[in-house]
Amino acid sequence: MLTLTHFLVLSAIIFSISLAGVFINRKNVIILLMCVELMLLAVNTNFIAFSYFLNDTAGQVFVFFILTVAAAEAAIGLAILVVLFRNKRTINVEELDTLKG
Amino acid sequence: MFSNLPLLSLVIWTPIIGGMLVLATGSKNSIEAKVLSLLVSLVTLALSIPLYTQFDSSLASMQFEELIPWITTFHINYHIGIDGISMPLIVLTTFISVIVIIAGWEVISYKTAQYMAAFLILEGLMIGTFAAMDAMLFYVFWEALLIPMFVIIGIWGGPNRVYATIKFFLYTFLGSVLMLISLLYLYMHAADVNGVGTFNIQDLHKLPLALNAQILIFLSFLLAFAVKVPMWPVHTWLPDAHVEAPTGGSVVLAAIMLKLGGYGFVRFSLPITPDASMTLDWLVILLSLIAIVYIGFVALVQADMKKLIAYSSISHMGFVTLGFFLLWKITDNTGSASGAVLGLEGAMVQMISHGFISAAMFLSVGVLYDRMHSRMIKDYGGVVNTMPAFASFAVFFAMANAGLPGTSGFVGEFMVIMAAFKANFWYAFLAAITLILGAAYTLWMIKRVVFGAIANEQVEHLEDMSGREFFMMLLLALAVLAIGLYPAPLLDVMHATIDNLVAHISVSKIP
Amino acid sequence: MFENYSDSSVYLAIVLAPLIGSIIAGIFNTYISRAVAHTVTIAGVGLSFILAVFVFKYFAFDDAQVYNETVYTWLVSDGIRFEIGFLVDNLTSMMLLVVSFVSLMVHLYTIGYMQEDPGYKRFFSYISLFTFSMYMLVMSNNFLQLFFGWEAVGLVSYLLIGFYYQKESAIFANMKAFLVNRVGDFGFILGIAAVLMVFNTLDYADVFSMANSKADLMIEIIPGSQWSMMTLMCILLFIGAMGKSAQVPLHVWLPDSMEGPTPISALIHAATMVTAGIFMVTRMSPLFELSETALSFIMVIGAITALFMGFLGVIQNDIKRVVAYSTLSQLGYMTVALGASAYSAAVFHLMTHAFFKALLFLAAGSVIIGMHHVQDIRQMGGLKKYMPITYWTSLLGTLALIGFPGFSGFFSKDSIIEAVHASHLVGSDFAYYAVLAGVFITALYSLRLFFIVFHGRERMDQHTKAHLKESPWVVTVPLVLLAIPSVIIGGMTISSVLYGDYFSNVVFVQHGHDVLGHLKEEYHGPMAMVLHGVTSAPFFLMVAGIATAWVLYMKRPEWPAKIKNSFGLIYDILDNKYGFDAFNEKVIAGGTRGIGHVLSKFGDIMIIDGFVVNGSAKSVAWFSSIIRQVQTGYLYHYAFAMILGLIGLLALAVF
Amino acid sequence: METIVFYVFSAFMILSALMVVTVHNPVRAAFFLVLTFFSSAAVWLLLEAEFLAVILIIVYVGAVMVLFLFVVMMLDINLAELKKGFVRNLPFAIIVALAMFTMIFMVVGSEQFGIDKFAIPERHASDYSNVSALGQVLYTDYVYSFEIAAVILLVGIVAAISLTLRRRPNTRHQKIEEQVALKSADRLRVVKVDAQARKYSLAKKTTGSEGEK
Repeated sequence: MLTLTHFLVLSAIIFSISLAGVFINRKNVIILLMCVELMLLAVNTNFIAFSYFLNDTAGQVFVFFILTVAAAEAAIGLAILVVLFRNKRTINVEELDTLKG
Repeated sequence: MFSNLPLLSLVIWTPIIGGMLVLATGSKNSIEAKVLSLLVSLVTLALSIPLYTQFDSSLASMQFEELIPWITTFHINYHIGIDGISMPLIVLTTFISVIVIIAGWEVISYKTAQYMAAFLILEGLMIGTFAAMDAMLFYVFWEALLIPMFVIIGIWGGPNRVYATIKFFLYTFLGSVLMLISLLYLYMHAADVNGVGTFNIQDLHKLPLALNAQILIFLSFLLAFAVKVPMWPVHTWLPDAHVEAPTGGSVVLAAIMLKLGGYGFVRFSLPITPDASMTLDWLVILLSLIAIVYIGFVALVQADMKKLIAYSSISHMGFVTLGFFLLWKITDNTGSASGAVLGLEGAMVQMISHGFISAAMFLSVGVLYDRMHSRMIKDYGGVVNTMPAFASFAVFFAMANAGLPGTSGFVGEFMVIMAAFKANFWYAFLAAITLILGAAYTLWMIKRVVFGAIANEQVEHLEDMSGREFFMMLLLALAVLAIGLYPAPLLDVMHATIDNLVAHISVSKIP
Repeated sequence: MFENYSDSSVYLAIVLAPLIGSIIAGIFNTYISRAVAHTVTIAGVGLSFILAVFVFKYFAFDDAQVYNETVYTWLVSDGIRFEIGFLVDNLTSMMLLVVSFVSLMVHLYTIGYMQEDPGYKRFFSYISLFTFSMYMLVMSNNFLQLFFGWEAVGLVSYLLIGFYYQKESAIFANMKAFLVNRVGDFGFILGIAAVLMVFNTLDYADVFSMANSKADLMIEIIPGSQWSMMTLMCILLFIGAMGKSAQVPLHVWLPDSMEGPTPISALIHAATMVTAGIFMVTRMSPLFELSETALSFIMVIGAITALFMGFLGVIQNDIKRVVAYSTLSQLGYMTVALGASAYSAAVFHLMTHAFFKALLFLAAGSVIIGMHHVQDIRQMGGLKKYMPITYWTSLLGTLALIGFPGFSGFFSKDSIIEAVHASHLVGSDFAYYAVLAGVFITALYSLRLFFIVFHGRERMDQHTKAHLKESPWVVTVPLVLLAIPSVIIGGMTISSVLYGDYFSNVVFVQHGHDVLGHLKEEYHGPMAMVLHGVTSAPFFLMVAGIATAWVLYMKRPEWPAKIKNSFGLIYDILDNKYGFDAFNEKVIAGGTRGIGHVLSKFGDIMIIDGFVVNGSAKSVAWFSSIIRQVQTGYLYHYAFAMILGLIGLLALAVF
Repeated sequence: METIVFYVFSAFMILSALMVVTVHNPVRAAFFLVLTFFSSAAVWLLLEAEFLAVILIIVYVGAVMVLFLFVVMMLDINLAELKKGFVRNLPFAIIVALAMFTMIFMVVGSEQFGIDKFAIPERHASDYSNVSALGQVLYTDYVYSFEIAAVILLVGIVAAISLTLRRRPNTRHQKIEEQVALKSADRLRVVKVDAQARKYSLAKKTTGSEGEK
């Protein structure tokens, strides 16, 4: 029988994988953005699981809003990436340390 | 005829307003500025004379009292008054200010108006501090007088003045911040003890306090006043400030501003926290003895004349703090409190006399500095050959600094040593060492600077003191001799107040 | 017109006359001529001398009652009255006479001696200021004024020693003199503080009256050991006397004070100032009698000074230094007498010594004038025929000094030796032998000086020999005037002063110590004493001293050189004055400067300024530089920081 | 039956997520991400969130992944450079992942969210439509947040465009704002011309012939 824990475990796995992803390729910004998308996906799965088990659509509404925010964020992230690339000719995070204190 | 006039306020505010006027004259016609400022200082001196003549030395309470509500929400009011302790100091301030104005006459050419104005305002603020009977008013004056001094050292000082003046300002300011906290605590404590909070110093004297509260308050006062006196560990700002200050600045700094610390002890630390003073008097005595002996040695090896005199004034002020805190040690040692009043009055006289002597010493260095623009002892030698009149004054004031009987330097030290002997043989032993050390470093400086063959051709071309300088030196010499030969009138003023103080502090205040 | 001695105008006049003279000569010296300066000062001192004579006559012969009034109240504090007042009794009147007479002689002498000196007026103002301070010291009726006079005398000697302020050695000597005196005053002021603590007043009369009642008071200075208060007080007061009367450890300043002009050596360092210490101890006799340890301490110090300073006198080559060391030795004698509680003997010797020592100094001065300021005796010799008056007067002085029977020195010194012999305090036998040996040494060095300077080969160069002539009358008259009392004063006054009741109301001697009382039984007048003296040990020692001096410096002038290099080591020790000066320079002066350097370099600059003040500023800068590293600029570092933070918080929440 | 479906799809989902993270080529990573989205949509369907599953596919896969690929293609990223350092911090990443997972698992473990706490609700009726349920809630309780979401998207669009828009200086292009701001007076000028009879007579006709040629 499918219990709530199954789903929560599933989203936990996805979340940890994306976290590992962030740690692994610290240099490729695109992969980082993807990992962020994955994290959001994991969170959405949680929401939906709860909304299903609690029989309350509020969870789904929230997922709806998360989607919008995720989309906007992805768009802006890529826009920044493009501008960054245009000015610095590289998106390799290793060289970009102008933020150094 | 002065009875109706608010005399004390006049004495405080005339120099301040006068200073503003002098500022108004602008820096172009310096003659007008100087004449006006001299006029203002003379008027203030004239106003302060009746403070002495009409002072009734039989009663210990406040005289010439004035009270105007100021910040009513916190019960802070413009409450001023003088008694046996503050009156001599105020007269000393007005007297020294006239001398300082004369001292800066030809020497200061850069922005004379602002220079003179700074001194007048400083004088007013100092008199305010001595006269303030309200703790918050006292604190306001206490912090305000730092500003003119900061300006004086900062603008007209020597090459390294910025470091010195910032150090001076921060040091004193750090010290007095803690004092503010304890004043506030006292206000709160007064509020919940007898219903309404108060800053009136008299009420704070009578306010019962638990011992550990007293100890904390005493320590905060100790830090605030130790920096000002200055006592041993926190004294390093003084030599720097003196070396960099202009002649007038270091005269005022040495003659009056050091006395604020001593005055603070007598007005705040002793009466408000007598039990804490009793438990911690060994600390203050230890620090003052260190100041006397340790600083004596340090003064011996200074190469800069002003630094040497600065260190010597720290050593003399060590006597003041020693004299204040002998009461309990004397009662332990001899069973009776007789001798404590001797110590306290000795300390007071030492403050007044040190005011004259250090002012004169700094003026003499100033006279040399104006001619040769060097404060280093090695640049001088055989000054007596070209400046005999100056040399005789220098030797006289050196003797006074070494505490020769017949000069005021001796009176204070003599009384404190007598009282110290009653407290403990070794206190007197260490204190008396100043006789040797004081004579050693002063005379060694005199030997290298004044006596001997003419050292270099600059000394050759030195011309003797001008009429103005001679007049200043004469004024101070007469003051030193007067107190040295006949100190009775100065002390009669203090008897009532000091006896009242001793009676008050020998009673415990723990509820 | 001076018959009513009760009012204070007489004593005020004595004191103020020299002061006024000094002020006029000093302050207005640019406006007045030389003649005015010296007439004013001599008038002042002369007036005080005449009054002193009257006062002496009034007290010595009409035995008036003691005068003890206060002039004005200096200060009242805490129930203690500090006053300025006069106490005049036999002791004071005698001292006044001695001081004023010697000072007058010196004033006259200076006219001749200081003619060509530019600081002429300044010198006169100083010596009359000195006379004023000496009067204040002698006539004071309380410890405070005594201390005032004490320090004022120290100040004037500082000014006078450093009179030739161009000379580096002079200004070093005067600072040294003042500082050593200050060391003595350090002890003295602690003594006064002790008096105030015990008696709660500084007035002699009250202190002496209460003295016996406080005899057994104890004080605990070093925790655990109880000291008798009286011993502590007396030793502290005696330290003051040691500083002023140049006893052994604090004697170093006297030989160097010869840097000053000769008249002041006569006035200050022979007759008056140095005797202040002896006068003070005599005045405090009621206190000193109460502690035997203090008395034996005084005796031992006096004996050491008498003997060892005499040794130094033998090897000196500067005429004034020889006389200076003889003063030191004679002061040792007086201190020994004090130690043996023979106070009147000490004061008697003080008086006689003042006359013949001033004479010897002034004679040395006239020799120096004659030799155009050459002070080295090795360049002198055979001055007998050139300066007859100086020769004869200095002969009389030397005979008085060595205690030739009949001369004043004999009476005072022999009575001291007898007194020490009779005393049985701890250390009195050591003192007796030291004092005896001292007689031989005194005879040796004074005769050595006399033979080398006045007899023997003329060793000075042609130029000085051509100009060699007797000093002007202004110099020789004081010599003669001083020679007379040096000879006769001893005989005349011994019976009244020493064994009479001259000092009865001044000096209080406890029965156990009354040494002079024993001597009184065998004393039957001065002539009997002379006859007895001739047969006693000191006489033979003196003759032996004369003989050795005669042999060494007249018959065999080459022997001293041989003795010198055979006893090389002893000579070196003597030469650098037992290492006192070296010790003082290196250890004390150098040590204090060293401590000063250490304290100022490490204490102030390094620790307080370095760490605390600037240190706190620097530490803020250092701390912020660390924090800066955290901002690496790499994106992923920030990401890691966020994630690690998240995990941390989560762990916190879960566990 | 459902469990089997669940396990299959979750396995797909986990594997593809792993591949997204580990693969070097961003394009291949993007495709794996698409696969993850599809499998997660399937899982969501299990949870009866059909509308959201569909939205997920449309929004994410349709828009976001396309965007990613578009960007990846446009920027010529030198892959060699990005591969370095992969192995070096792998262990560290694994530790972090495991730490995170264990902690969440501890929290989310069966005792809190097990079967006893959350019973499985019975299936919706067949005529239940997830979309209408969502609609009711969306436009009644959450209308403000809905509006805000719209605004967020608008901001996202404007920001993205303004960031990346580059206009070459010398090209001529319409300035819409100027065009809109025009007023008639700038373009149209009314000139007052007084009426005149045209002097046209036949007489001139003969001379005008040359004119007609």
